[in-house]
Amino acid sequence: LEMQEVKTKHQEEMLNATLKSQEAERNRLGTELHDSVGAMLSSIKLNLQVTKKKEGVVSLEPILGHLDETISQVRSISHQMMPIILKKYGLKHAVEDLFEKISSDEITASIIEWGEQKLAHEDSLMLFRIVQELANNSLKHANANKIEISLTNDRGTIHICYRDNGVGFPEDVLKNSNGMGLLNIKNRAQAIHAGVSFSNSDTGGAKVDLVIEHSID
Amino acid sequence: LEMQEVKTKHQEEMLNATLKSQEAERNRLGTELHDSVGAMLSSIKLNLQVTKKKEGVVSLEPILGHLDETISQVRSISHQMMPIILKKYGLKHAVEDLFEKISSDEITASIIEWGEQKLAHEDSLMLFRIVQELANNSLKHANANKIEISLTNDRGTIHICYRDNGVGFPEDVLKNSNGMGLLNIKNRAQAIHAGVSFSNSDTGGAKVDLVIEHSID
Amino acid sequence: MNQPEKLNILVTDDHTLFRRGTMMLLESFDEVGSVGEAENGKEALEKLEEGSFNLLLLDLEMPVMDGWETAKKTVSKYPEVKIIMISMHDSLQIISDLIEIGVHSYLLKNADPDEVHKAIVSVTNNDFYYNQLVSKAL
Ligand SMILES: Nc1ncnc2c1ncn2[C@@H]1O[C@H](COP(=O)(O)OP(=O)(O)OP(=O)(O)O)[C@@H](O)[C@H]1O
Ligand SMILES: Nc1ncnc2c1ncn2[C@@H]1O[C@H](COP(=O)(O)OP(=O)(O)OP(=O)(O)O)[C@@H](O)[C@H]1O
Ligand SMILES: [K+]
Ligand SMILES: [Mg+2]
Ligand SMILES: [Mg+2]
Ligand SMILES: [Mg+2]
Repeated sequence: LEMQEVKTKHQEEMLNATLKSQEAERNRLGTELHDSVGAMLSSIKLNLQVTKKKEGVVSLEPILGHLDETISQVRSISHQMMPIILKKYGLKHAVEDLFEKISSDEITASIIEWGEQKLAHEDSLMLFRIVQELANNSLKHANANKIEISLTNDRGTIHICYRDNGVGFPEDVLKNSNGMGLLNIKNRAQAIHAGVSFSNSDTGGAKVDLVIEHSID
Repeated sequence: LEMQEVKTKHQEEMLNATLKSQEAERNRLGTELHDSVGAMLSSIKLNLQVTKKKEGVVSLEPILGHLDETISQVRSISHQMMPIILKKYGLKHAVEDLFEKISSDEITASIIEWGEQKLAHEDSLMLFRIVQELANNSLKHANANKIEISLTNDRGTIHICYRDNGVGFPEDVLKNSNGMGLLNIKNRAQAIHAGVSFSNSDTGGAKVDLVIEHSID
Repeated sequence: MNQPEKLNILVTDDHTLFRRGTMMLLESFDEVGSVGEAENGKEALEKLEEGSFNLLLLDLEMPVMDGWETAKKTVSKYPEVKIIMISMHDSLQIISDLIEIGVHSYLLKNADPDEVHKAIVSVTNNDFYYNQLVSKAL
């Protein structure tokens, strides 16, 4: 009985964490939209109006530049919210796309193996959200210059292995991972009945393993 | 033991529903941003480029009009995500603002009583999300022309009563409310330890009661 | 008759592009003398201290010190300075709150140049400029 009670309590905490992080995301994206996209658009309008009043030849170039910037902001926010590639082309391509976006002079993210899999869209979506947060974390905390991911399929059991070559998870995080990001990962894993474990690899660097048994195949 | 198991199972379902509805919201807002705001911006850009090439006096009016429309869209999406009024002025004013926005020739939404309360910001936010969904539902399903809400405080126990004068909840919904919207309401209520009940009032029309005991006061 | 004094306006907004655009617009008006800029409320109050500005165009959401606090401080320290809010927010609650604080007008960021012009003239001559939005909020 006690164990069940603990479980219920735990579930309650998970739910609270999810609701909280949803609000945090709304706040983050809403603020970006409002303050950044909204203000840019207002500026563009203002600049156009001022331009309109000017006599002689005026250049629309700067305004077009600002418009371009705004368009890419909107695109980036909407892609974060709705990974259209995932829907259209599946998990592998969505991860590829994400890795392309985060790769830079400082860090290379790559898929080193990707076996056959036929995950349901909902499962892919949850896994993609998990990889998104893992990649965010590597960029934010790891000080790594390499991120790697692999997916293998052993007779219907799917194993995803994510790792970076950074400083690794701190001891206390491994013991008691209470950050919102890691909690969210656990929630999402649980929702699709996937096992998840956090560790550091022998060579240092964070390592996260996900196992989904009996995936439709 | 069995009861606890049922409870755990129930919690699991709640968590799944929350994750699902978060993705549904991302999808809805992301699509709106992408298809609507993004498309508008691209067409504004195109128009500007054409304008640039034209000789003599050209009218920027249509472009300015499109910009205005896009700005309002961005404003409305961002306000849905991040109710700044709630943060700055509290629940009552946020509900007032929401009711103002949804009131029209067809429907009047009003606060008929609002007692003293000092809810924590997190609780107010969850309650506001609940009222948002209730109002959405009244607009979508009720065919009502009146929405009313009241908040009373009886020695620290807060009672919020929401009702419309529409067709009322269908029987099967009252028995087994499995819609995503209503599930979300239950989740949020649970997260802040509020009781929630759905019913139809004597005069017909949906009625939702929320009770929060021992609120900080 | 005396030539009316030119208006010296301080534009306060954290969004550089918008601030510069607004400044360009203001400079094109005949009534306007000089136009200054500030990135946030704190900077605005420092510039108001110089005493040369008679009108403040003020954004709502800014880091360091936001428009609410800046408006309050300006009203009490520099009562002779007229304040026009210029914001993305169209909520009546926010507008009436700011009018209560003592600002003289409230414009949306996508207001037409004509309206901006009307507002600065009207606020200078009549102490207020009520557009549709403000009237609705009151
Ligand atoms: N790849 C990583 N390398 C090293 N440390 C990490 C890595 N990922 C996470 N951590 C550590 O784990 C902690 C918890 O991560 P988590 O994602 O839960 O929170 P966060 O990233 O700090 O905040 P949030 O995700 O809510 O923005 C981090 O603060 C960091 O100390
Ligand atoms: N105010 C109301 N009046 C009458 N029926 C209602 C009202 N609110 C909800 N319902 C009924 O309850 C059902 C469940 O509502 P719920 O909010 O869970 O789902 P939905 O509104 O249909 O979809 P979603 O909220 O996911 O967009 C509705 O489909 C509708 O039949
Ligand atoms: K001038
Ligand atoms: Mg994180
Ligand atoms: Mg609904
Ligand atoms: Mg600002």
